[in-house]
This record gives sequence, structure tokens and C-alpha cells, in this order.
Amino acid sequence: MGDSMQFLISGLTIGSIYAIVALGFVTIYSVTKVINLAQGEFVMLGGMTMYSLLNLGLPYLFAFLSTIAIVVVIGWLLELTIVRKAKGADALSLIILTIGAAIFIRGIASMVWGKDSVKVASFASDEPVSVMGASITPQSIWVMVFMLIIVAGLFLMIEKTMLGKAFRACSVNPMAAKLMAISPKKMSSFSFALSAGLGALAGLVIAPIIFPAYDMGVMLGIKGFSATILGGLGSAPGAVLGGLLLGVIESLGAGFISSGMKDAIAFGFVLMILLIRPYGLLGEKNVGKGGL
Amino acid sequence: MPNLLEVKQVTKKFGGVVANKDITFSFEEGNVVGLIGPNGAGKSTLFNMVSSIFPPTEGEIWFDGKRIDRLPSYKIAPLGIARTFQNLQVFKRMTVLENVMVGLHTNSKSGILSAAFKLPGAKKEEQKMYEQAWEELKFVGLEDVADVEAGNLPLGKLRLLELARALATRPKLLLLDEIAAGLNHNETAAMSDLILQVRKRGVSIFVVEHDMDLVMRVSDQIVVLDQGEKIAQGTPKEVQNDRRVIEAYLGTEEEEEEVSL
Amino acid sequence: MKRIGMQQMSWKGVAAFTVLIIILPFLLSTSLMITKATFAGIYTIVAVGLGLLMGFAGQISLGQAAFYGVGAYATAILTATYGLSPWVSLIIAIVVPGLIAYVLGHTMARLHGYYLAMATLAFGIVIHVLLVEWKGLTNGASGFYGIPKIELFGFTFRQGIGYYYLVWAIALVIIILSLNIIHSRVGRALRSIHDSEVASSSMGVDTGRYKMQVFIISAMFAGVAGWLFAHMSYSISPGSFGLDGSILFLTMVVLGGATTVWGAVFGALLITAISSFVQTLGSQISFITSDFEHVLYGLILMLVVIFLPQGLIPAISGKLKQVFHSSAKKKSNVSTVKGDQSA
Amino acid sequence: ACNEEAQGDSDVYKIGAIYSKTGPGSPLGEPEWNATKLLEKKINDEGGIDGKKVEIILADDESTPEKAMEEMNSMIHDEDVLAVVGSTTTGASLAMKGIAMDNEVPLISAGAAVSIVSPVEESKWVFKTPHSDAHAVERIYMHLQNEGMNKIAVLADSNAFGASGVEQLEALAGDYGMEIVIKESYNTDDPDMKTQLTKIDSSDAQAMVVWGTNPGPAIIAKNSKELGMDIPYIGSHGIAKQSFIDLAGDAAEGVTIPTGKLLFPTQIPEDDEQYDVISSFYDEYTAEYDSEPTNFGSYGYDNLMLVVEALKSGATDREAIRDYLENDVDGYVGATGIFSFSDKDHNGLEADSMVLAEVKDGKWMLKE
Amino acid sequence: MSGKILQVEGVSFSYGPIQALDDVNLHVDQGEIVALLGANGAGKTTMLNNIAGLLQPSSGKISYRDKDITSWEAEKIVHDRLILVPEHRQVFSTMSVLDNLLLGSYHHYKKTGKKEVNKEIDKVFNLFPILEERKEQLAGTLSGGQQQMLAIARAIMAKPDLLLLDEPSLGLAPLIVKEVLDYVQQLRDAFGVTILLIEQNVSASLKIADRGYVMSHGTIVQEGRAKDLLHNPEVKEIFLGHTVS
Ligand SMILES: Nc1ncnc2c1ncn2[C@@H]1O[C@H](COP(=O)(O)OP(=O)(O)OP(=O)(O)O)[C@@H](O)[C@H]1O
Ligand SMILES: Nc1ncnc2c1ncn2[C@@H]1O[C@H](COP(=O)(O)OP(=O)(O)OP(=O)(O)O)[C@@H](O)[C@H]1O
Ligand SMILES: [Mg+2]
Ligand SMILES: [Mg+2]
Repeated sequence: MGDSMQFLISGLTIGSIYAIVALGFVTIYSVTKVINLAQGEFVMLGGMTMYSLLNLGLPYLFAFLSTIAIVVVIGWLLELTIVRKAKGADALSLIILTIGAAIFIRGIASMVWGKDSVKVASFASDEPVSVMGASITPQSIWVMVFMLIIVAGLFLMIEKTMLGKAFRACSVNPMAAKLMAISPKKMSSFSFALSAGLGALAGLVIAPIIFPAYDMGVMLGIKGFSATILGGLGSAPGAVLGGLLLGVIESLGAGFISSGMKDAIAFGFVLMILLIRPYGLLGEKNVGKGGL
Repeated sequence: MPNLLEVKQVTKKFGGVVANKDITFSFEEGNVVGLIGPNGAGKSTLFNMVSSIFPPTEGEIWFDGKRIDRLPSYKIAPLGIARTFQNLQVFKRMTVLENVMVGLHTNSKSGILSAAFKLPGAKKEEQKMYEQAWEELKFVGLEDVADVEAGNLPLGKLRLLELARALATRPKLLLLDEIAAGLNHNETAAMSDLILQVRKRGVSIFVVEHDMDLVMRVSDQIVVLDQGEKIAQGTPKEVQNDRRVIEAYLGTEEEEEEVSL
Repeated sequence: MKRIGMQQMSWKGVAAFTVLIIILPFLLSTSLMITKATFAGIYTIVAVGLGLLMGFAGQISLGQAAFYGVGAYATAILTATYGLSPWVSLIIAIVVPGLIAYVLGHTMARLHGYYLAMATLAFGIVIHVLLVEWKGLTNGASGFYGIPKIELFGFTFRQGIGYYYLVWAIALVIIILSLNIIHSRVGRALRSIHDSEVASSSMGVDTGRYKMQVFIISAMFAGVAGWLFAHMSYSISPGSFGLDGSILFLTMVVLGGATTVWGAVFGALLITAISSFVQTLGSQISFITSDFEHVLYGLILMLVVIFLPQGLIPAISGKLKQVFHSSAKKKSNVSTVKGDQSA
Repeated sequence: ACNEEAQGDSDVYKIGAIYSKTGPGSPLGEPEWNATKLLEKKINDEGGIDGKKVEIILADDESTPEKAMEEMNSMIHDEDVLAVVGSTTTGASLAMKGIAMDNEVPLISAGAAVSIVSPVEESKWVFKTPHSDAHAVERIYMHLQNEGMNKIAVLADSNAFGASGVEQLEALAGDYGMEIVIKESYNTDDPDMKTQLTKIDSSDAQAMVVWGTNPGPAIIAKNSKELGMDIPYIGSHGIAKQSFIDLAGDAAEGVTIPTGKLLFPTQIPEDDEQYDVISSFYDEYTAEYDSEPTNFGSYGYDNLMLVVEALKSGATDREAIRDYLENDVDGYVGATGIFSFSDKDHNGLEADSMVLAEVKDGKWMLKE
Repeated sequence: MSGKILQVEGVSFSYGPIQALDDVNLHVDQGEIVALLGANGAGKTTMLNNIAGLLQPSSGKISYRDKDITSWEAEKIVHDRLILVPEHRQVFSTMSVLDNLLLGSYHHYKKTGKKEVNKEIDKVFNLFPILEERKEQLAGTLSGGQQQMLAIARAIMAKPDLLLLDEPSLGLAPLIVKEVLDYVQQLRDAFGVTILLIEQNVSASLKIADRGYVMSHGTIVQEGRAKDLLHNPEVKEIFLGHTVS
């Protein structure tokens, strides 16, 4: 019993990490129909930048905020200088574009920060608290808190505000959107900046848990992407659900079956879900085809 | 003479919306039947069910003595039903000729392997399809744009292309959904002529159309829908003088006169 | 015979390409380049299959490396562990991925777009894990060593020119088969699915069936490539068949242009060229460290998408198309005029 | 066996070096790469080998066997080198092994797995310098015996490095009367290992052996502390560097590993045969690159040095170099350990080339 | 104010090799209804898209209210209340009818305020009751005609001064066609909206129009007061199939 509780808790910890990354994917997708495979790199930049700023001796909160600011700018620049230039490229080419961006960013990072993992201090204490006999670190709780705040925010913005409608309008029919005075270009830069910010935020909260390194974005990217799809493309709550499920299944699989097979189990599960729900857990039927 | 198409108590619901309500009618081979009604009356929905894009919620559809509702849509063409689409569905990145050759799909059989290894059979068939496709193009008068990518054709020609493609399947029954939408008076007139020629080829035709000139000119029978229900059926004359039809759809005679002048 | 208005296979193109393949080794002289060119050939085979799947069936797969791996391990195990002849195991290296694709295809029939991508990705990961964990059979992460060489009439194919020609000969066959397919009734059906699925099914095209067939074929091609890879390398390890691989193949197809077979071919060559180019820069210019090479590679990848958004081959053939169009435009004008007067 | 003769009279000795400078293997490969560059410079500054300079062709295999194959072919046919050292990972090394055997070129690998040089009959041209995991495992098992423990848990990275560790742990368990009561694995960049640890915690293992390279083992240390686990943590030589302690913080306290002596040159006694080699290499390395050489640095160092030794001894063609390595390397003092190759053993290290280290007050301390 | 609200001078445009517009000149006066006629492929849609900023002319000048808008992006032009109802409806198919209408008001939503906008919405609901019934339905699942109504309604939500209509009656039932065209007239009479419209239904459109232009192969071939055009033999010849007697 105690064990399975612990499995669940670590599953949720891992899951929230995936979820918080997945939310970045949702943001860009819901505007541009692009799956930004450089999303994981934003997360990495968040963690590594924080590390450097703290090493410069900046106060924690200040470093925290400047990190977000810096990464937001990077995301915004990425859209402005690269993505936007690829006019007439279909969704797939744009995915390749983001792969290129990811390799590029990762390469730079490996030159700036080297290849060793680094350590970033936690927000508060490292003293684990025990929940029904299972131990969980305060930082993991932070991750979940941030994750919930972000998803709530995103959900409200996309579903309830005019801006959100404009977001979706751009992805459904950019041409018509222009005729509504919505600038797909502006929306696209905005979404990249926003999701870069979310990525950075993710990097910041998880940095103390995993030891960040230049290549952490790869794994997080894949898991985040999977969570996004599992939850149903374009749905923020879906992404969270997907992330948590993925994490929990992984952990339970490792716990009760075999840690070696845990990825096979987790992704086998993803396969199964997709067969039952071809549009993800909370996905809209006609959204997924995006550009393909 | 047996009925070619029989629609028996067909109802289609989309969530709350009842697109078709308990519709029943039938007609015999060799007829041109018009389907008219206000926007949202359920015409396209009915068409989509006859061509098995989706199944009815209730009721049955019989074609040529076979029950066809609930068949996967690709099994409809071989039975002899072909259609055109209200919002055009041409294969944009293929040439006009190739579009029509896809229409010939069911009248040919060479599979992926015989294609891969270029077996003689496949080669012969290819040649035959090519020639048949040309005939259809000539029939609708698109031969001079045979090699143009369909995506670059103006609307008028796209409509003709959809017709040619549908005819290529050698249908017994041809479903035309607003084939003249967006065509001007001349082009519409030309289209009516074409439809009558098709009929001469012994093909029965089922048309949805808002252009009364065309419908009245080509149809032997007209079915009228309103809000999902069949409100009238009969010859053009009968229908044109049916009070309910005039209220629901046509508007009073002299207005109608003016509009299409 | 030339048929107006129909895409047809140009034997000229194939012939030209064949010549290129034959003389290439003499241009590339160095053993480094020959080896790269050999890999390029192997990747081409996978890419062509994936190209058919993406450009013609409009499906996307992020699991192609798994089929590639299954092919490789199948032949490795059968030849090294059970002493079969590579030629016998070739059959199995083709059939097994095909069967897997068949099963997978049926289960995934309802998936589209990114969801299909995800499903195939998941499949790829599952296979990868199996390759790592099924130690008894695959020897796990450390890798499988001691795969015998291919022999033909007493000639043994070792890495080098010999193997280069073997690979490209097979690649050529694959290319020709693919060209035949897309320029056939089936090919048209596939392209039509891509443009409007609803229309093509109401023309009687059994869209599901054809997607399935192409999926199987692409898996089989990948299997062939795996077979070639296994017998080229003395050892194989799961790392070669992970997501990176699948993404590499995807990149090749997209950059080459998925809408033609040649797109996949030149995509594979393009990627190889880029990485060799970057590498040579690295060896020439001192400040381009091997880390910096990755930066360059990423940069070039982005530039290619920016300047060839539709892919390499479409961009090239675009020029010709323009001429072709303008003549078409004249024609259509003439006819519109006719249309106006008629009736 | 193509034209070595041509080599003989050129004015430099060409040696190929292929390491994983980038990619997942880079934490291992980078020190090897650096050590090689360092050494080339040193040798040539000291006037080369009886007048002739050595030219090292350095290539990065990006941790992939494909690249390794390309480079290996290039080394042999384009560069026409006398011998090749590398590569870092087992996969790449095996891929290169086949080519070396085909072309009869001596190859000294830095890969961990025993299969690189065994069976020796089929590895005529291939040698390796790293402590094979067998040695590391023997060290660990000896230690556990002294501690009177015989039930162990294994938690290993799912990559090649972890895999070959597990192989040896299982292979040798019998000889030392060890019982592996539970075996778990993780992926290099997993964010949280509590699940595996929980299972281990509730097993009756008396000690936990963790096999991997950073950051995994550091996360494990951290997690096990969070879980309040108290069974001893025994690591692999893969984490023999300060950065492990920096990451894991006080969770690292008490962690014990087998390692080459290079980890703490200052702590080994002056009279140790390796003392000079190690301390000079350590100083030069840290001076050149502000990072530790780690065990992997020493592999890079020894790989190249062995070839150089051969050349010094006048073995200047591929055949001769191989023969020298197999027959004449006897008690050669390297940075990794003391090598004695033979036609029975192409690794040539004894388990005692490794020592045990334990973390005390945030430092690696030589044990016993 | 009266006088030219829109002026198009010597505009040319081509899709790659295909020259769709060739030195087109036309103007629309404040408060006018102008019909743009022509066979399929004549270039009408291209012309409207150039005016609305979806396409940029390769040469020539377009001025709106004496501002040179030739190079403006569509999203900018909309702010000056030049609104296009594009060909083929272009509704946001995966969004609800209501969202589609709300988006119509996007450019003035903040200024106008939620309340006012809702009033606007009620207005268009009065015009097209079916849309109110279906406010939650996804626009893509509306019938062809319903989508056309939505497209027009959406444009009205944008409070146009100059409204460009590309075949508004496409796919509408005869009665609705009449209603729509009548409403177009109302828009002008009641709200002073200036209108430039493309119609295949020549006679009907010329009935409500003040002036008309006839395009063929990318150039204006006829121009004049609606009545004159309606009885102009050539126009009859081209569009109404009446042969000149
Ligand atoms: N998927 C759907 N979900 C909900 N309602 C739908 C769906 N498809 C159609 N409808 C509704 O069903 C009714 C009939 O639609 P249909 O397209 O058949 O009308 P129609 O007669 O073709 O009209 P038009 O002449 O304008 O094309 C309409 O009210 C439409 O809104
Ligand atoms: N996207 C495009 N690419 C290439 N050519 C095009 C494109 N759109 C239109 N054309 C061509 O430009 C010419 C003018 O097209 P346009 O749509 O403006 O005519 P139109 O008068 O609106 O015709 P319709 O009455 O059918 O709408 C036509 O010959 C058409 O084939
Ligand atoms: Mg309809
Ligand atoms: Mg138009």
C-alpha cells in the first residue's frame, strides 16, 4: 500500500513535469497549427539561464523573472527571424524547421554551458513532506501548483477571451482572420513568445528536481509532445490530463511490472488510448488533422 | 418497371437538429428528378446519405433492388451511383485528365503489385482508361485544359470537371448537388443542355439546385423539402403551382419571374 | 508513348540518375564519402517508402526507424545466431516488418495527422525498448556483434565501393517500383485521397485499403534497408533505430518534397550532403568545433525550409511548371471566350 | 592490410582517434578527446618520437556507430593511419572492431563492454584500456564481502554503459556469493527515480549498486535521501568526478565507488607506481581544461600512450604495432592502471588497478 | 460626405504566370451600390481581394477615402471599415456561429463594449433567424446557404462603411436571394453603407445597383449606369444569352 502510494506520487511528480511542458505545445499549436519541437529547448533555456543568473549572484526572484524575460525574447525572436520567414511552408516543413531550431539552440547551449548537468536551488526547503506514507518534495508540489495555475490561465484565455477566439480563428482560417482585423503574424509571434515563457517557467520549476543540462530538452520535448497529443491537440486541460496519465502509467508500470519496460508500457498505453479515442482524450474531432 | 432509387422513411438527426424527417419517395430508371427546398431544408444531407457519406438515423435507402444505407461510401460507386459536390471537391494537385481517370477507378482493377512491376495487363488497362478519360473530357468540353492542374481552373470549368469525373464512373444514377451554383446565366443554360445530353446516355439524374430555370427545364419529377420534411412531389408544373412550395421556397410567381428574368 | 495531361515515368530521369550513381564513387574518391554515400543509399530506401506514405497516402509515420530496426535485427539474429544465409533472411527481413505494419495499420486505420504521428512514434518507442530489453535475442543495449557479410557468386560485399553499388542497385529497383506505383491507377487513387478523401471514396476508391497497402510497402522498404545496414555493419545496436532515426527519415522526405518519389531520394542525398559539408567545414576551419558543427547543421536545416518551403524537387520543377502554366492559361482563356458566346 | 610501407618513410606517424565528443556519450567522450589533444601537443613539443612528429587525426562519432564506421573507414583508407584509438561507447567500438579486423588495423578502444576484446581469438587486432566493468564489479563485491553483505539491489541506466555493468554484476555474483535480489533500470534523463527506489527499499537488499553516468546517479542519491533510505549506495566508476558530489549535495555523503586512482592524485601514496604518471597527467589536464580528467580522461591518455610506446620501440607498421601491444606491453604503467596484454587478454588490467572511493564532507576520499 | 470613397487606378495582378488583372480602373462613390459583373475567371474575385488587401497589386494604385491603401495588409484596412465578404464564405468552420459573429466585431470590440456588440448580434439574428437557432452549432456543419448567411452577418458585425460582397447570393434559395439583395439595399439606404458587389445573378444585382462594371479577362470592358447596362445589348448577349435582334 505505502509503496503504491509512493508510485502514484512520483508518477504525479513526473506527470506534472510532462504536463507543464505540454502546455507550451498547446499554446503554439492553437494559433499556428505548428507542433514546435523546439519547445523542450525553451524549457532547457529556462533551467540553464536560471543557473547562470544565480551563479552571477542575482537574488532568486530577480533571476527568476529575468530568466522568463530572456527566454520570452528568444522565443519571440525565433518566430520573427525564422518561422515567419518560411512563408508557404506547410505544417510538416514547419515542424522540420522547429527541429532545426532545436538542434541549433541545443548546439549553442552545449557551447555556452558545456555538457555537464548543473544544480539549481529549490524555491524553498528540500525537506520532503510525507503524504499518506509517501514522500514528496516541496518542489514537486510547486510544479503541480504552477501547472494548475498555467492551465487555468490558458484555458480561460483560449476558451473565454476574445484574444483566445482570435487565436483559434488564426488556426482555423488565417485568410478569414485577416478579414476580421486579426493579424496571424502578430498572433503567431505572440504565441511563440508566450509558449517560450511557459517553457521557461517549466524549466524554472523543474530545474531543482532534475539537474538541468544542455540536452534535457530532447526527452522533455518528446514526453511533452506525447502528453499534448494524448490529451487531444489544442486542449490545455487535455495536455495536463495527458501529462499526468503518462507520468502515472510510467511510474506504476515501473513499480508493478518492470522499470526496464516502463516506456514500452507508457507508450503502449498511449497507443491504446488513441485507438479508443482517435482524437485524444479531450480533443475536438476536426482539429487534429492540422495541416497534414 | 422497378424503382431505381427508393428512400423509405429516412430520418437524419445531428444532435438536436433534425436534418431529414421521415422522408419517403422513389423514382424509376431514366428519370431526371429535381430536389429543391430552402437553405437548410436537408437536401445535401439526403444526398450524403444516398451516396453513403454518412448513414441515416432511421429508415432505409434502396438502389436498384439493393439496400445501400450503411454501406461504406467507396462501395457505392461500383453499384452505379456517382455524385458531384456543392462545395467543390476536385483533386486540386492533379491534372484535369487525371481527375477524370480517378473516376474510372471502379471500371479497372490492376492492383498495387501489378502496377509496381508494370505487368502487361496493367499497361493495356492504363491505355484504355486514358482513352475513356479523353472521351468524357470531350463530352463536357474540357479537352483543351486536359493537362492543367485542376487547382488553377476557374469555377465554371471546375463544375464541368466534377461532372466529367462523375460520368467516368459509368453511373446508373448521377447526383448533382448545386451543379450550377456560381455559374452565370449562359453557363447555367449550357449546363442544362449538358444534363439533358447525359440523360440521353440513359443515366438517371438526381439534382439539387436553387436555379429554377435549370431545375424546371431538366426535371421530369421534383421533390420539395422544407425543414427536413418532404412537402411536395410532382411534375415541374404541379410543383410550381403548389401553394406550400411557393410560400416556403419559390416566392410568388412574378417575383420569381423578375429574379431570373 | 506520351500521354497528354498525365504524369508519366520518365525513363530519361531514371537513366540519368543511374549514370550519376555509377560515376559518383569516382567523383567522391575518399572512403569517407563512399561510406556516407552508402548510408545515403540505405536511407534513400527508407525515405522513398516514407515518401509514398506521406506524399501519396497523406499519412505520416514517426516509427519508420522501428521497421528499419526490425529488418536489421531479424536478419542479424537469423544469420548470426541461426546461421541462415543472408539471402534467405532477406525475405524475412521484408516480410516481418510488412506483417507488423499490417497489424498496426488495421489498428491505426482511424487515426489521422498528428494523432497518427503520435501512434507511430509510440510504436517506435515500444520496439526500441524491446530491442534494449530482449537481451537474450538482441544482446540489449551493448549491441549485437558478428553479423556475416553478404556473398554473391563467391564475391563478398565488404564496406566500400562493392557495398555502395549493392545498396544503390537495390535502391534503384525500389525507386523504379515506386515510380511505377505512383504513375498507375493505384498511384492516382492515392494522390486523390491526399486531395479530397471524401471525393475519392465516392469515386469508388477504397481509401482505407490503399493507405494500408502503402503503409505495408513502406515498412517492407524499411526492412530491406535494415537488412542492408545490418550486413554492412559488423554490429548493430538499438541506438540506430530510435526516434532520432525516424525523425531523420521524416526530415529527408520533407526537405526533398513529399509529392514526388525523387523528392525522397534527393532529400536523403541533401541531408547527407549538408552533414558532410558541415563536417568538412569543421575539419577545414579551426574555430568550427564539433559542437559548433551541430549549430551549423541546425542553421542550415532552418535555411533550407525557409528557402525551399515546398521541398527541393518541387522548387526545382517549379520553373518548368511556370512555363507549362502560362500556356495552360492561354488555352483556358480561349475556351472561356468560347463559353461566353456559346448558347 | 593495404600499404603500410608507404607510411613507413613519411615524416610523421599518423594515428587515428575517434571519440564521442558530442551526443549522449559526450560526458565520457569529451575527457578522452581532450586528453588525446593534450597528449599530442605534449609529445610533439617534446620533439616527437625520435625526431618524427605524431599526427593525431581526431574525429567525433557523435556517439553513433554510423559516424564511427564512416570515420573508421576514412582513418584507414583516406588517412592511412598506423593505428586507431577509440571509440567511447560500446556500440561504436564494436562497429569499428569489425572494420579493424577486416583491414588488419590495430584498434585500442575506450569502450566498457568486455565483448569488445573477447573472445580474444576473434579480437586479434583489438585492445582496450578501460577497467572492464568486470574489474569494477570485482572491487565492489570484494568490498561487500568485507562488509559482510551478500544481498544486493541493482539500479542501472538502460543505456550501453549500464547494460554492460549489469552483465558483469550478474556474471560475477556467483563467484563472490552475491545474490541480486532486485534489478531495476532507468533512462539517462528520467526526472525522478523514486519508484524504482521504493521497490528496492522494500526488498531485503543490504546494499544498492547504481550503474550509470550523471545526472541519473545524482538524482538517485537525492531521491533515496528524500525517501529516507539507509542502505549503502554503491556507484560505478562512471560517476567518479567532483560534479557528482556538486549535484547530489549532502545526499552524496557515504556513496562508495570503484575508480581509477586518477580521481584523487593527491591522495595516492608517493610510492605508488602510478603516482608520477597520474599526478603529472592530472595537473597538465586541469591546467589546459578547467575540468577534471576523470577515469575517461585516463583511457584517452593510455590508449594513445600505448600506441606511442609501440612506435618508440620501433614498431612502425600496423602489424608490428599489434604484435608489440600483444607481446611487449607488460607491466606498462598507465594512468588507468598497469597493463600487461597477452594473447589471452587484450584488456590487461587487474582488478587492483581500481581502488574504492567514498564521499566524505563533499570530497572523494580514497577508502581503506 | 460624398464623392469617391474608393478609387482603383491601373491595377494589375498576376498569380505567378497567370495575369488575372490587367490595368483595371474603377471607382465607387460614397453611398453607391456598384455591381462588378463578368464571366467565370474574369478576375472579379481577384479585384476584390486586391482592394481588401488579401493580395497586393503588382502595379497601380488603390485609394480609399483619399488614403493610398495599395500596400496595406488586410488586417489594417479592416480598421477603416472596409469589409470584404470573401468568395466561398470562409467561415471559421470549427468555431460556433456565435464565435464567428463575435470575431466579426473583433476590430471594434473593445471600443464598442460587450453590451453594444450583443445588441448588434441581435440585429443580425433578426435578419437571419436561423443563425440564432444555431448559435452554438459549428459553422462548418451549417448548410451551404446558412454558411453564406453567416458570412454576410459576420461582415455586418464589423460595421462596414464600404462593403465588398463576392457573390453573396451563391447557393441561396430564390426567396433568400431576394431578401439578401433587399437587405443590401437597406444597408445602403438605412445605414449609408457603400457597397461593391459581385453577382452572377446579373439582372437581380443590376436592379439594386446604381452603376455597374463588366470585366472580361482581367480588364473592364463595359461601364455605366445599371439601367443602361441592363438594357445594353452586349451585356445581354454575354450574360443573359439574349441574342441582339
Ligand atoms: N454535422 C451537422 N451537425 C449539425 N447540424 C447539421 C450538420 N450537418 C447539417 N446540419 C443541419 O442540417 C440541416 C440540413 O443541412 P443541408 O446541408 O442538408 O441543407 P441543404 O438543403 O443542403 O441547404 P443548402 O441549400 O443551403 O445547401 C441544416 O440546418 C444544417 O445546419
Ligand atoms: N490561386 C490562384 N492561382 C492561380 N490562378 C488563379 C488563382 N485564383 C484565380 N486564378 C485565375 O485567375 C483568373 C481570375 O480568377 P477570379 O477568381 O478572380 O475570377 P472570377 O471573376 O472571380 O471568377 P468566378 O466568377 O468563377 O469567381 C482565373 O483565370 C483563375 O483561373
Ligand atoms: Mg446543400
Ligand atoms: Mg470569384
